[in-house]
Amino acid sequence: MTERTSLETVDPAESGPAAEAGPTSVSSRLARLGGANRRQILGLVGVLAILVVVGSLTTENFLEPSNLVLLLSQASIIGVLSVGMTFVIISGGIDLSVGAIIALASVWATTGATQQFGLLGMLFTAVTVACVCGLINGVLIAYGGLVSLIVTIAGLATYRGMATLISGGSPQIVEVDGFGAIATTDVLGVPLLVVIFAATVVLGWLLLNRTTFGRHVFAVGGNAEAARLAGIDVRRVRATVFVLSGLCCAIAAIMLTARTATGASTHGDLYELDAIAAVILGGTLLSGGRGTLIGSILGVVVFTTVNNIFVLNNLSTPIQQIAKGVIIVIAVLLQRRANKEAAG
Amino acid sequence: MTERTSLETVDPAESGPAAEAGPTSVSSRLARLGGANRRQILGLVGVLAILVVVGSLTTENFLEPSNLVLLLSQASIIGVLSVGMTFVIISGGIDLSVGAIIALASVWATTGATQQFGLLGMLFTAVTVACVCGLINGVLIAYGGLVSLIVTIAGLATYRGMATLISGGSPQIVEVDGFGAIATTDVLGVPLLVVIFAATVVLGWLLLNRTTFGRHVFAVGGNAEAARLAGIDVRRVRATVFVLSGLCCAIAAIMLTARTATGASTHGDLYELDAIAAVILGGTLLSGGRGTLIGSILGVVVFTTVNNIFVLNNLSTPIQQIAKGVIIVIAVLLQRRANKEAAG
Amino acid sequence: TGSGNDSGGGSSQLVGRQEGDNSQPGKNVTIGLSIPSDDHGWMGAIGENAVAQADSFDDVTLEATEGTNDVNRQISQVKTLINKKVDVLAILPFNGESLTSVATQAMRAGIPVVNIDRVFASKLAYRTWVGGDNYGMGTGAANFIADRLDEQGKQDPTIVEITGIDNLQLTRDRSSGFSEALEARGYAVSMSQSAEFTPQSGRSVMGNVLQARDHIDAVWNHDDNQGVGVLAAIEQAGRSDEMFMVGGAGSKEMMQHIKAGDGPVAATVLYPPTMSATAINMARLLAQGRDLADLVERAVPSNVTLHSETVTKDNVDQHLPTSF
Amino acid sequence: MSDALLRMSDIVKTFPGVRALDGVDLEVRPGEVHCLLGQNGAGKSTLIKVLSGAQQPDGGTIEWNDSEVALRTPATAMKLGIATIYQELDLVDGLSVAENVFLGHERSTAGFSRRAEMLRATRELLERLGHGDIDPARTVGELPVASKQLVSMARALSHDARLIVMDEPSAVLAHDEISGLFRVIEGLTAAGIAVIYISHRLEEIREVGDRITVLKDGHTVDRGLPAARTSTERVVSLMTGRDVQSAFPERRGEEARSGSRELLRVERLSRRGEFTDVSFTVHSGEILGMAGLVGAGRSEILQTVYGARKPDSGRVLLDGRRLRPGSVRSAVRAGMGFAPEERKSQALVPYESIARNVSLAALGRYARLGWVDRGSERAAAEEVTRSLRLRPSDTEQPIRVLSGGNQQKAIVARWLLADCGVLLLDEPTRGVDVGAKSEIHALVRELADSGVGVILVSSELPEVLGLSDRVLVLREGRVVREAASEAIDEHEVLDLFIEGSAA
Ligand SMILES: Nc1ncnc2c1ncn2[C@@H]1O[C@H](COP(=O)(O)OP(=O)(O)OP(=O)(O)O)[C@@H](O)[C@H]1O
Ligand SMILES: Nc1ncnc2c1ncn2[C@@H]1O[C@H](COP(=O)(O)OP(=O)(O)OP(=O)(O)O)[C@@H](O)[C@H]1O
Ligand SMILES: O[C@@H]1[C@@H](O)[C@H](O)OC[C@H]1O
Ligand SMILES: [Mg+2]
Ligand SMILES: [Mg+2]
Repeated sequence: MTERTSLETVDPAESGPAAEAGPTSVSSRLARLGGANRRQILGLVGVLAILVVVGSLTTENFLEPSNLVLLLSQASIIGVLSVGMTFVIISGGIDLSVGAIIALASVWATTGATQQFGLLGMLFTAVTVACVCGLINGVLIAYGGLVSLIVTIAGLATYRGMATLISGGSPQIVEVDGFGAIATTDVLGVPLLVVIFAATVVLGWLLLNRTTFGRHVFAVGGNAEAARLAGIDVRRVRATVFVLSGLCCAIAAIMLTARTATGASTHGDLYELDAIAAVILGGTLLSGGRGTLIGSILGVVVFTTVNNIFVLNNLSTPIQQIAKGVIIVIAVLLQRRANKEAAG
Repeated sequence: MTERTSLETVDPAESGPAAEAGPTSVSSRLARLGGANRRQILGLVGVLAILVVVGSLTTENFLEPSNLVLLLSQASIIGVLSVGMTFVIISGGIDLSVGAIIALASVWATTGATQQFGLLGMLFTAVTVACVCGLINGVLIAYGGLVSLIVTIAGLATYRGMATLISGGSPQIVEVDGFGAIATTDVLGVPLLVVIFAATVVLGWLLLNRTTFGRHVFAVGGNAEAARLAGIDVRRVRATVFVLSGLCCAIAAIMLTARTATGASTHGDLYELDAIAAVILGGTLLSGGRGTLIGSILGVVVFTTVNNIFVLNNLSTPIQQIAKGVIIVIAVLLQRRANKEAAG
Repeated sequence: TGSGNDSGGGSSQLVGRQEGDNSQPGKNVTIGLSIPSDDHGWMGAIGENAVAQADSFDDVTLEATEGTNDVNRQISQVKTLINKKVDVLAILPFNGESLTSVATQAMRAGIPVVNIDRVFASKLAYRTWVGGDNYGMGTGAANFIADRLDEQGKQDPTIVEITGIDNLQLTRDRSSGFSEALEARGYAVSMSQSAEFTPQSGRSVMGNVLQARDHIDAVWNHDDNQGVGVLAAIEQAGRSDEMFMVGGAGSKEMMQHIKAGDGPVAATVLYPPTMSATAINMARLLAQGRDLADLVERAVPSNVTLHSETVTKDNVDQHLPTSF
Repeated sequence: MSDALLRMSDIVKTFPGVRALDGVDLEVRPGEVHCLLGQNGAGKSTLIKVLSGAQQPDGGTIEWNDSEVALRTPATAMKLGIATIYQELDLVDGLSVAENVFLGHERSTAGFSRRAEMLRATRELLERLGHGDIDPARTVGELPVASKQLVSMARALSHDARLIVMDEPSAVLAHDEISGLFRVIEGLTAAGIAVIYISHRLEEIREVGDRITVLKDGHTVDRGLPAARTSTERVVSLMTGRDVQSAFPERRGEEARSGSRELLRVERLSRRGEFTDVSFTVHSGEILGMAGLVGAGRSEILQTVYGARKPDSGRVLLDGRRLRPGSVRSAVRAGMGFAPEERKSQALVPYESIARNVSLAALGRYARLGWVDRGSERAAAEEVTRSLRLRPSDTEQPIRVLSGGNQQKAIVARWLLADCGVLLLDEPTRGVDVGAKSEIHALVRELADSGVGVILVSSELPEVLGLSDRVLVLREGRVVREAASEAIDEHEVLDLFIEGSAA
């Protein structure tokens, strides 16, 4: 079927409930749900392959192991965030506060007082602070019935403001030795950061795809009323995904703090946009109910690779920005085309 | 009805299609949509009233006409943006590129070459550049079938990159006298900026509520498949709202350029978040199909008033940020409560 | 110290060294450069001056990376440059503390680091530092303002400070220099609000400040980029005659206003973006194993703090050429 | 044969993995009511989507007034005079009734809507349909399904149509409204307008239809059959390829039931404006039917019993223990299940597969410590969908591509899996074909026989009376009669309804 019916031009991914509402409208394209996801992912793998070719043609260093390891280490922070963000978006919400939570967790974990408790104290603080922030978001959204976008924009302001207040504006240096090791240790030649990233992805994937909780996240995002009438505690699911997102922020904050050896109120600035962009590029619907974790991770890797190639090629900043925008559009167009051909 | 049934605890505004899809699930709360809109707006007016009381108690100058005029002038730029954003979000999309479009339009309109053509040349350039950016977004989304979030994130990078490239990073000073007058002229005691803002709102309101195009925007956002089956050219509607958003960026760019007497690649930075937050605070559903322009404008005024009160009180930036976050949450909680009481 | 690559000066004769030696081509070296986003006039000038300076040497190849305000990304860039085995690094970190560990790694790997402007947290992280005198900017501005106010004989004047990005160390240095020097002269800051180095933020913050204060005598604005907006706010409020304004950093725009004397801008305190060119010079010498011919202790010094001059109508012509 | 208004020949339409239409012929004459019959998934809706320009066929020709046409978009079809009422009511919830009626063909001057005129015209159309009571300015999202159906109808009438296609319009209507619908259809055909009518209720076909075309598995198996003279058995065997006996499954004897345990007790349940002082009990092994007109409040009662709404007063006891009012979780934990009436908004999770939709409420049974055993989950889902003859049988398909009737079966299947003690079924056979309907009937009876207590709400009186053991008749939110099903007949129930509307 090479002809394109007008049905297919109404993009289901585009406008949330609108397109959603018509179950028949996109069905021709999505013959099989699993298949559609697989194609989305294949499309991204294709884009990545093209990037790798471009990278290795235009620069000498691209395929060197040291560069690939660097690329993954850089991807790992946004990567971890995007795991939590995938849960949030599939459940039908959005979390704009992740960058700010990172800032607050990193600052709180690196105050003089905290550092006295050593490595464990710092880790514990980061996790507690970030999870509490996530919990506050989640409770306001799920039990207060507020819109997640507004709540997390408010969170963004509050948490970053608190980070600035606590740190007095200046970055706090990590003095605890063991902490810095997080960024420098290798496990069988792979940086610990990358190992943490991989572990987060695996755990997240299992949680999303193999547990009842994961199913409930999909159901709540796909049709909250149906989920409620099926006996699912919709509010608890909604609150939990934000706590999960907070937990991912904690991990990301620990990684970033270790990598920079500082806690700073500017840490994580605009990471929310990077994470959301990666998740959506990975094929998760902004309106909830559908998505894959693997897609999100590929999204992160694509974005990081683009950056890496730019740096290796020594492009000027504005040109890089322009090229990045154009590459994103080309990537989604390619992905869409792959999708359609496979379907036809 | 002060008691809250569990039906009502599933927030329809929260999770896109899910809750949306259930017409009965929300009907108990939204006895009449018109009424619900009115209550949403009343809630915001209440919040505004509280802010005014706080403002006049904590500072001397708050209620002075000159301050109110200032407040409106400050609101006017995000205000104009939020008009276009309201169309985009009601249609089921989102536009993250508005800030970048402002930057590009302001820079392009203030290059040495453009300024040689005088006031009209500059205005023409700003409008053309911004509308073309909007058109590119719109065509990729509507005809390319791409997700608006991704396309406009790509646009954000590209347009701001171009702005930096053209301006070389430094602000370009406006030398054309007539241009600066846009920011200083008063019309019957009201600043021209505020008049432009008001005119944009009135025209936008008419377009949204009194024309067939406006109805089609609601239909496309509410149920794209139904709109298509009713013979509406869904893609044209989708493309058009982004051009409208571009046009609003043009107006905002002209206002900002006049107000700062410069074109700069940093202009409009993060305005997209302000505009989106105002629109959502105003009661428009992020998932499309429902919303009011008046709500968006009130949202903008609430945000601007909060800022104004902070600065009048000489609060430090982090305290401002924290307070802003807390106030936003209180505002939506109040609004929700008003909504519920009126409904009961 | 200057930004030119001719290092003329009488003192070199003292030890009988040949003049201008360092301008002669030496061994080919690669300099890696990493700076924040050039979305700011001053930062843009930093990038341009570095590139121009590197271009002027036949023996220098410049590897400049994407400007970024994300420390994680900047760390990756520096690591990429280390991987590429550049001979020397010139780094203006988004914040010094966060880039300290990667700079230390570079030093350990034998790559000397020239730190520009925002200073690293550890001396182990750089071979030499080139930057401006932020505290000195504050005192310069304060002294100029105090002189004027003394002249005018103002009692209890309203002095406003519009700072730059709140959480930078340099902002705090500028502020403390300002308030301490003012205090020493018997004045005090009446109101301080922070903007974000952008014209837009300057416009909106100053708009509100003008509203909060019925009368303002003097304004010190930390950054000339945002100053464009601060100035627009004053002019559009029709209050140009009420106050005078001192800028910061030294943009062409502000210097032209000083020269023309057409508004409130009376002075600006320098923070020269040519420091990146100086840094390139140092980096080249370090990589080539050369030294500074016109110093008695010839080794490249570990710290170069540029003087923050106060540019007024009297000396503006002298500074206009190096403005940005 | 130039007496044909529409002739569709050899229409083919494939979806990935499914050949929905595989050479379908259909011929419609002006002024006739042409019935399109077929089992769930036979291709009826797909055919009319091709006819309305909503989907493009892969092959075949369409002739309109003897000239071949290409229906590229819905607008093209509308311009020719083909108006369609879709099975999945495609209305925009956020817009008003009038805005929906005129959506896409607004009356306007220079782009500005003439709103008063459209409100007036909508009121006239609704009056013509006998429903002047629906306010044209009201938002469609607040209307009950039946009223939405009428809005769709009004929209079809608002076009100057020569052919009106109705895809299961009666599925959501109650008795009196169906006769209203038939009066409208008669008016249309009298004016020379043709109607394509789709329904699974064969008695309606006989009442309103002129000719019949039967589809099976995407083929036309017979066409042009006279509606009045073709026997029901013949139609059914054409549709299903087998004989289906439409008798309801046998009840257990009165004595067997009387000994059984009381499971559910509802006491003086009230919700302002909806229902008052509703009390009843359900015993183990019993099917309790609820009869009532649309608006009688049956759905609301079920939802309140289930905890999806909070009562103003009264209580619900399950196994003697009081349920927390307004808590679905409390009801579910106590072993209650509920299949709601609006499948699309209240039951389907559209992007999820059939299997995952079916197992949603019972997921805990296939999980240990939150870890899902996907093998046993899928096996169970497959078994129950097979026993309901759900098509397609591949349960990994997303549920949104199923035909309407098959989606309904999947939702019933969800609660069959959940192993509940008390099952509330709201219109479980809406839109389900004759064959599957009797299968659902049999399953419900089997469940009851295994000890489950069932409450059945259905707008089809014969179903309520035939399947349940005991019947509650409701009128305007009150129980007006309770009786053993054997002790009451259709006439009596209808009289009870009418008494109410007369009062
Ligand atoms: N968009 C689609 N994508 C894939 N398969 C589809 C799509 N639409 C319909 N089908 C399949 O085509 C077949 C015919 O469906 P259709 O909706 O036409 O049946 P129907 O006769 O209207 O049934 P019902 O009486 O249940 O409404 C079904 O097997 C259905 O699953
Ligand atoms: N045409 C109408 N306009 C407005 N409200 C209506 C209308 N018809 C019914 N209602 C309201 O809807 C509620 C019940 O409708 P509903 O259709 O759910 O009743 P029901 O007895 O469950 O019938 P069914 O089982 O056919 O759905 C009542 O509270 C009634 O006030
Ligand atoms: O002087 C400035 C410089 O120190 C800082 O790094 O960037 C902004 C400028 O104002
Ligand atoms: Mg059908
Ligand atoms: Mg009902």
